Amino acid sequence: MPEYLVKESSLASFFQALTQGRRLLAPQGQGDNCHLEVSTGPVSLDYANTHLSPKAVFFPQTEKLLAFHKLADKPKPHQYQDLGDKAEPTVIFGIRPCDAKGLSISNKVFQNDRFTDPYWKGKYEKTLKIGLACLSPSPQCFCAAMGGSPFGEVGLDVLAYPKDKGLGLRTLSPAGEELIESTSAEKADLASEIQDLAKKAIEAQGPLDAYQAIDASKLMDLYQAKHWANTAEPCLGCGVCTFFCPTCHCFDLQDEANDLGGVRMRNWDTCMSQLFTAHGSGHNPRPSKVERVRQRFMHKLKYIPIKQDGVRGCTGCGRCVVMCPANIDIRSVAATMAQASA
Amino acid sequence: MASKNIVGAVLVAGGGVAGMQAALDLANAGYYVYMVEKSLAIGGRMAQLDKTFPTNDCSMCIISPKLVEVGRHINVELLTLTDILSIEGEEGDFTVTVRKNPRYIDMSKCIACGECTKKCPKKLNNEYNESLDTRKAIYVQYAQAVPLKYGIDAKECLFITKGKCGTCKKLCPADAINYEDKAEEVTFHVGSVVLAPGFTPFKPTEFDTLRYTDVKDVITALEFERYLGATGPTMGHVIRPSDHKDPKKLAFLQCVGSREVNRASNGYCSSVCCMYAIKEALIAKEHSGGALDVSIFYMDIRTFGKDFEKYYEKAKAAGIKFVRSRIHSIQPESGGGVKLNYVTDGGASTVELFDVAVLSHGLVITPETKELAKKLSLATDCYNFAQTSTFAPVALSRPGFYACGAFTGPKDIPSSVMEASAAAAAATSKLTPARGSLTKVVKVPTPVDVSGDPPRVGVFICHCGINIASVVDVAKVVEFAKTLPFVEYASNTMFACSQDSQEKLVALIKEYGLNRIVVSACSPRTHEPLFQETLAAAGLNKYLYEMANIRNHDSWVHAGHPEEATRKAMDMTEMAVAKAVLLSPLKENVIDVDPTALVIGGGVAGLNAALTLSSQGFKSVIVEKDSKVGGNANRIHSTTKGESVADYLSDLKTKVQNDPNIELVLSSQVDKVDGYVGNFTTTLTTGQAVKHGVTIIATGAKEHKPTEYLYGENRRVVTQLELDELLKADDQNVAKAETFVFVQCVGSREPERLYCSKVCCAHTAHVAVELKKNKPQARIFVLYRDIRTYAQKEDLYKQARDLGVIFIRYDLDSKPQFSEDNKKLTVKVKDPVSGHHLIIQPDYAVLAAAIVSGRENELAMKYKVPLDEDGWFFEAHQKLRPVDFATDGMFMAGLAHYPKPMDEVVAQAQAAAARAVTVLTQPKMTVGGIVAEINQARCSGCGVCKAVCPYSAIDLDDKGKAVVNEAMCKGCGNCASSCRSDAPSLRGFTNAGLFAQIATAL
Amino acid sequence: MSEFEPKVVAFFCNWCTYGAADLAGVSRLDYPPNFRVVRLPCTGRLNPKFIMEAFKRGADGVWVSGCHPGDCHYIAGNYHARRKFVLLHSLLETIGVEPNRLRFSWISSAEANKFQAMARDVIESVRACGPNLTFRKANLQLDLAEVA
Amino acid sequence: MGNLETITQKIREKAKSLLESGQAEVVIGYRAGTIPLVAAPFFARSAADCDQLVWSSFARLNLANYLPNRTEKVALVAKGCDARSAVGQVVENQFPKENLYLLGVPCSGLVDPAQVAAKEPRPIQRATESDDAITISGQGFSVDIKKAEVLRRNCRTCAHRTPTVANELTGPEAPAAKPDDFEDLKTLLAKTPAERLNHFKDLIKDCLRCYACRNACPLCYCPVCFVDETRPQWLGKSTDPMDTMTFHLLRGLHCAGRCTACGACETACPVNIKVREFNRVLDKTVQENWAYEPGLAWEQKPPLTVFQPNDPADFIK
Repeated sequence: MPEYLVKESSLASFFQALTQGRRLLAPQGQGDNCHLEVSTGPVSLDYANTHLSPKAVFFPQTEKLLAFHKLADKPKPHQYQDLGDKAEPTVIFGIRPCDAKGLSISNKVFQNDRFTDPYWKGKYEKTLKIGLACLSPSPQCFCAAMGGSPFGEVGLDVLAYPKDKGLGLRTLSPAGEELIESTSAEKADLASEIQDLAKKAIEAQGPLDAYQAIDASKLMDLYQAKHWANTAEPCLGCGVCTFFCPTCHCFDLQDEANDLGGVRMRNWDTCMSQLFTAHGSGHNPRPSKVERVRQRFMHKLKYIPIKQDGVRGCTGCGRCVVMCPANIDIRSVAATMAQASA
Repeated sequence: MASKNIVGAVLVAGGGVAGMQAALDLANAGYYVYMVEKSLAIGGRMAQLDKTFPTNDCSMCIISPKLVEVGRHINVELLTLTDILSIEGEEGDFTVTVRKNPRYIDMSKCIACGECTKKCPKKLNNEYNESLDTRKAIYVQYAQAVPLKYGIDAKECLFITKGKCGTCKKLCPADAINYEDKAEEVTFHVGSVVLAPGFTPFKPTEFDTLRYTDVKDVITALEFERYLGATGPTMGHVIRPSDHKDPKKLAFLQCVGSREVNRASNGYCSSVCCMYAIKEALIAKEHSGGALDVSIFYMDIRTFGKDFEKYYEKAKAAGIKFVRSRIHSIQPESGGGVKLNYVTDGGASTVELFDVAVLSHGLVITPETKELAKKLSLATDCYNFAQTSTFAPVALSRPGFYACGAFTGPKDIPSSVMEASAAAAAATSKLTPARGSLTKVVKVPTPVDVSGDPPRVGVFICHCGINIASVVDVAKVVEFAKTLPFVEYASNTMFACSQDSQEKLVALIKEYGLNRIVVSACSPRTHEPLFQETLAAAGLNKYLYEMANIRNHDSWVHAGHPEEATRKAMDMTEMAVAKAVLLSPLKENVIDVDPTALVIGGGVAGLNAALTLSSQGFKSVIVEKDSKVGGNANRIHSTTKGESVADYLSDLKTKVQNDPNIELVLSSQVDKVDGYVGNFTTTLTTGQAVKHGVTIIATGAKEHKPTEYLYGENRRVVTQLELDELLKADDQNVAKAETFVFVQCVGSREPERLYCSKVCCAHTAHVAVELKKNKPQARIFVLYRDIRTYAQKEDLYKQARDLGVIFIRYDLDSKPQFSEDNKKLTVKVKDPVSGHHLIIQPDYAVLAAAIVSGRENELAMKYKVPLDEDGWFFEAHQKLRPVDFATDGMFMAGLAHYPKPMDEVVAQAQAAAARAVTVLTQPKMTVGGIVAEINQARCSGCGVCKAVCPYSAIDLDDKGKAVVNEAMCKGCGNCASSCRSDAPSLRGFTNAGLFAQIATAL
Repeated sequence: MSEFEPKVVAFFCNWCTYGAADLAGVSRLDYPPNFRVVRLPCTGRLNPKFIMEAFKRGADGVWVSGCHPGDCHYIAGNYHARRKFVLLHSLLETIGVEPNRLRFSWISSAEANKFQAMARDVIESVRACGPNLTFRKANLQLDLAEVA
Repeated sequence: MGNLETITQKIREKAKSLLESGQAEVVIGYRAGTIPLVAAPFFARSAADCDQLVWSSFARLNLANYLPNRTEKVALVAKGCDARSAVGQVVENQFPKENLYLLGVPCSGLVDPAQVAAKEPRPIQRATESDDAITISGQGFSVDIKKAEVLRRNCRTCAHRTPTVANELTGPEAPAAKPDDFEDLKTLLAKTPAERLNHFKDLIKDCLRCYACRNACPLCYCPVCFVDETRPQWLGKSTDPMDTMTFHLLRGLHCAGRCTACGACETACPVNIKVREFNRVLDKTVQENWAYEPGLAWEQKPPLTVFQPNDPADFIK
């Protein structure tokens, strides 16, 4: 796909063009306070990553699915109304490649040959995703080690990177191509620059061999390893890791009703909670945090790769590393797993 | 006896608090009770009180559960408006003839709606409010009366007297009025008789100098009590009667009609007036926001009971003035109020104006009671109080007759209640073979198991005649109820509580397979038990019932807003249905009761408790830490009535030793305690394990070792008990002694021991009298702070003074000074009358040393019962449960509870036994119902539930998780609301049920 | 009716305030019909979350009433309850729930007049607060028109 | 050697000797974090483990949180608030006193990363500390910040920095801070109810209902938290603001009279909510009404397990 250039002087018209017929979401704010928000114009490129991953755009923490009423005097009592598919055309600018990859992993959960989630699908397919490559990684970043790249292209329609106070762009899909063509961006040959920048950015991240070892290990060896009790010991079971993870996608269905009717909604759930697996009988197959912590790391590093042709469920965004109150660092855990199964 | 017929029933005459307690204890111990009450309703004087001292409990609040219990007890037959005509026969089988006077109301029909009274044209003095307001000729005695049935005052009713009017009959929606009602004579048999006729307040009409009859602003204390009462004539607002303005200054005049031989012939002290005056003063002051100026004019402040002295101090701290002066006369002031002349402590003559003078009138026996005593040939004293002995304080002179309450002397509520239980025990000591022979048992079918079935709710909306239906659109509520989830059946009914409605309810339950019942009618407080019985009769678990109070809480109070009232009735019904749907059948489990008592302490209290239990046929084990029984009584010479304690004690010991029902374990103490009511196992330090169903703590108290007045330094200084021991031993030095100084309150009523030891004044007066009698020339001085010879013991005080004993008052800040010079003891005390110092050189100085508790912390912890700050065991309720602990199956008697003279010790011991019998008499106990349970999966073992449980019903098990002992739980739900993770839930009031009610309320 | 009619949830203990309400009925003491009573054995049974639930469901006010301190049928239930109320009261007041929306009283079973006065006062002061729009859960927004 | 190193040294030595003597089977302390400004909980069971133990101004979690349900003999590296929480847990039967060794650390207050970030927004690659200051560095910068300027707010008003109950202290007592005067709450109370409600609604608007505050709290050891109740499930699970508010209010109530102001809740919050605002309202109430501070002695009775007949409650009519 071709590359384009947006000069500093045309940034405003570039973003203006993006908002034509759709809403633009872009990162606003700094540090911990950086969020995807509706935007109209030139956006700051000076951020490490958004506080929450962009999954919330497609999979909100609380999402109403359907409503019903129980008023006998209304026509068609007790019928329900689908509340899905209210998505509006959207373009997101500034998704980091790790998060874009995360979205593509979740996308395979919500849309596959067995099942399509209409709530996800509607939003996902009406959204164009413009990534922003990372020139200098943060201390918690390790996307390359997870098979990605600061210039990764998976899950994106367009990849952008800061260039001379303007933007360098590479379109990655026909929709992306069409979008960029509708802007003032000019075609340019940036392939080698992108290659150089990507190489530098990858080198800035420490190498981590543990993942290959995990890939190579047998599932049951990893599962039955002795270290899990120690690994889980500091865990508070809060589930912050899952809330911030760009690939965690578990949810809980809830009905809320009053005397007029009710709604069914889904809310983010977390495998770190004991309630997540509690059965109605009282039995819980993951009774303690040891099983739950194992589940999370095994899911990210073994189960998803098995299901998604070797693609790891962790994209190396590093949010859990920063957010975990007990500093349970997935990189250290991976090292322990690799060591234990070796 | 064996050959004779023994009747398993007892007559209780008088429906006041004492009579009620006696009736309940008797009925719960397996005897059928005929309760005869001459008025329309039970409740007696206590029902008239606003608050009770020293806790300021709301009197009605604490008495009304008792009223309801008596009213509903299957083995208490309530005979109201009834007079006793004759009692023939002897103990074991008396024939009682009574006259039931007409009520003119069919009690089975009256629903107490009050329609009749609204239009009754007669306005009459309302006796309940001491005639300060009016009632009608058809009336209830008071709003919470039991039985809650109207009655017609035949002397005043226009229809009955003149054949005119008849309005009430026209208005009564239940057709309950019967002008043709006639008196009838009824005869029945009982084994014994308990008399609890109570007292009447002294009417100060004959005291012309106090101007009660002609000056409006002179009122009696009971009148003042009614002014304070929320249900009183001014709804709790204190007024100056002459102009209904807020009074600013109030005077209480103590001892009106008490301690008064000149004008009233009432030489005794009425025992309660000091306390009720302080109470009324405090409450009135509180009502006024503290602005009210209150003075209490007194001779001696007699705050001798448990926590009374603290109450007195609290009153002083609150600014109530106490003036030691007996007011002779009251003068009215023009423009309202009164003028009092009095002499202060310093001797100055003073005039002071007050808005209201309250006469603290004494307690007297009514002429009717006097007549009854005469008719029954019962010995009475010169004040018409029934005569008893110290060692049999509730037995009257004629076998088979027992008494409790003010009949044997003026006394407060807890003493009356104690005596009531004691009388229940004494009155049945000879009836044991007939126990259970006449009592009825409710037989109900085994409930159908509906657990797991989908709810099928039946809803019944009551018209209550026109009481509900005239305001609420009942048909609309019924139609609405039919739309509610799980409602299978809904209908209206004219009177849900009527017999035919109840029968219909049973039929409908079966016909529609209903498994939850909702009745929208009146208050569950009065009617829930009735409907629950009906459910049980229909084979439904009685807890599958919920009530909506659409009468008291709706139609009666929103008469002007029928639409809103109907909406509210619908909401209330919906709330009840929502809760009912979530109700579960509650199991009541049966536990075995070990019919044995453990009595801890072998003093007079413990021995009496065990003997009383034995007379009732129950075994007990007495554990005594000493090597001999008798306790403090071993040291006492004679009682204030002059009876020899040594003789009594040796008789008592013999009885105990020969009693096959009593096992005595000496030189032993409690080591370890397990179990709960019905099933205790106590291991003694001897290693013996005792299985018992109840525990009576009678660990006594000790005489304080004085640390002042040269005690222990000079041999002439002895304590009261030491003097008794010398007297017992006929000590020659004492016999030779010429001069005695008695010092009262040694260690009592001091800041570190802020209570009165209760027995010392009377004992001192008694000993002084004895010494004087033996040696009239002896010089005896009693140095005192307030003389507290309460009740008839006042006679001893008078007798001592008549014999020349000199009483000199001292204050805490000018205590007598003791000095020693050449082995000569010198006592210096200031005479407050003359202001001079008196120097006495006594042969003996006798210190009335305080009675101090044993501070049985360990024992208390083992049985999980509380001690108060002075170390006395803390009863379940200071007024109404004076021998019970809050923890079931635990009782107390004697000095362990509080200092008291021997007659009260014996009474309390008998009372403890009576209370114990109510447990022991049931071979099995039913527990459960509305009690808490713990979901242990949710329990963290933090112990908050255990800490907040008022009944010690929660413990942590060996896994550290909470468990509820159903036998001890009373269903308050404190645990359920205190637990952070909702491990406990209160059956019948579950979170789910309450959340459902909240949701449907909105 | 155009005027705002407050909805108040009342929690009464069985032994005192529920009894006072009964007595108010017997005495025909009228008061506004705006509250609905949840009967509890004791104020000690009142879990603070019941009060939260009432507000959450849109109650304009909550009224809690039980026995006077010292009068508890269960010895100490209201003493323990009182401590919980102190906490809840201060918390809700501080976070901005109008003090008049959450009322507490001790009313003995004999105080029908106090009950009436309090009932009137509670309703009138909640009325003065206006509808509870801020301390409640938003309506479910069922889009009922769409459904129908 | 600075005070911090001395304490670290002392902790390591003591930890080793406790493990060796069998007085403790595990020493719960802190290790250096894998990212800057963090010290992580660490469980030392061998002498080698002990060398990883550190003391730092980043030790923000409350280690008493790890006591409940533990059957081993524990030596707990405890700053003032941790020690108080541990005492509270013993009082509440969550851990047997005989299994607990409190290795008390006189604490001089901990550093709040949010305040550091406010002073230095650039990505921080490394942080080191001396007794008084921290040094943070990143791409092309290195900055010293005085600790006193970036202490957590609860640390600034900590009256019990030195454990009041401990088997042993690692050093001399740390000077106590001036206790919380709740001035801000008093100011807040002067505002209208609507303003106050908005203030608190705004405070929690970002709440994700992740309950990290709860999970980091040593008081929150309930087997089932009220938010997870299902029979009935009365609290909605969505991000509805009132449900969220209810969570925070009840969490506050449940901690009332038990909270030692350790701040672990705020440390754990991933969206930087000052959740202690709710606790502080109740801290103030508890102190004013019942003059109670938790965790100062083994014999203390939490204020909701006891009462006084004359407890103040003027608002009850």
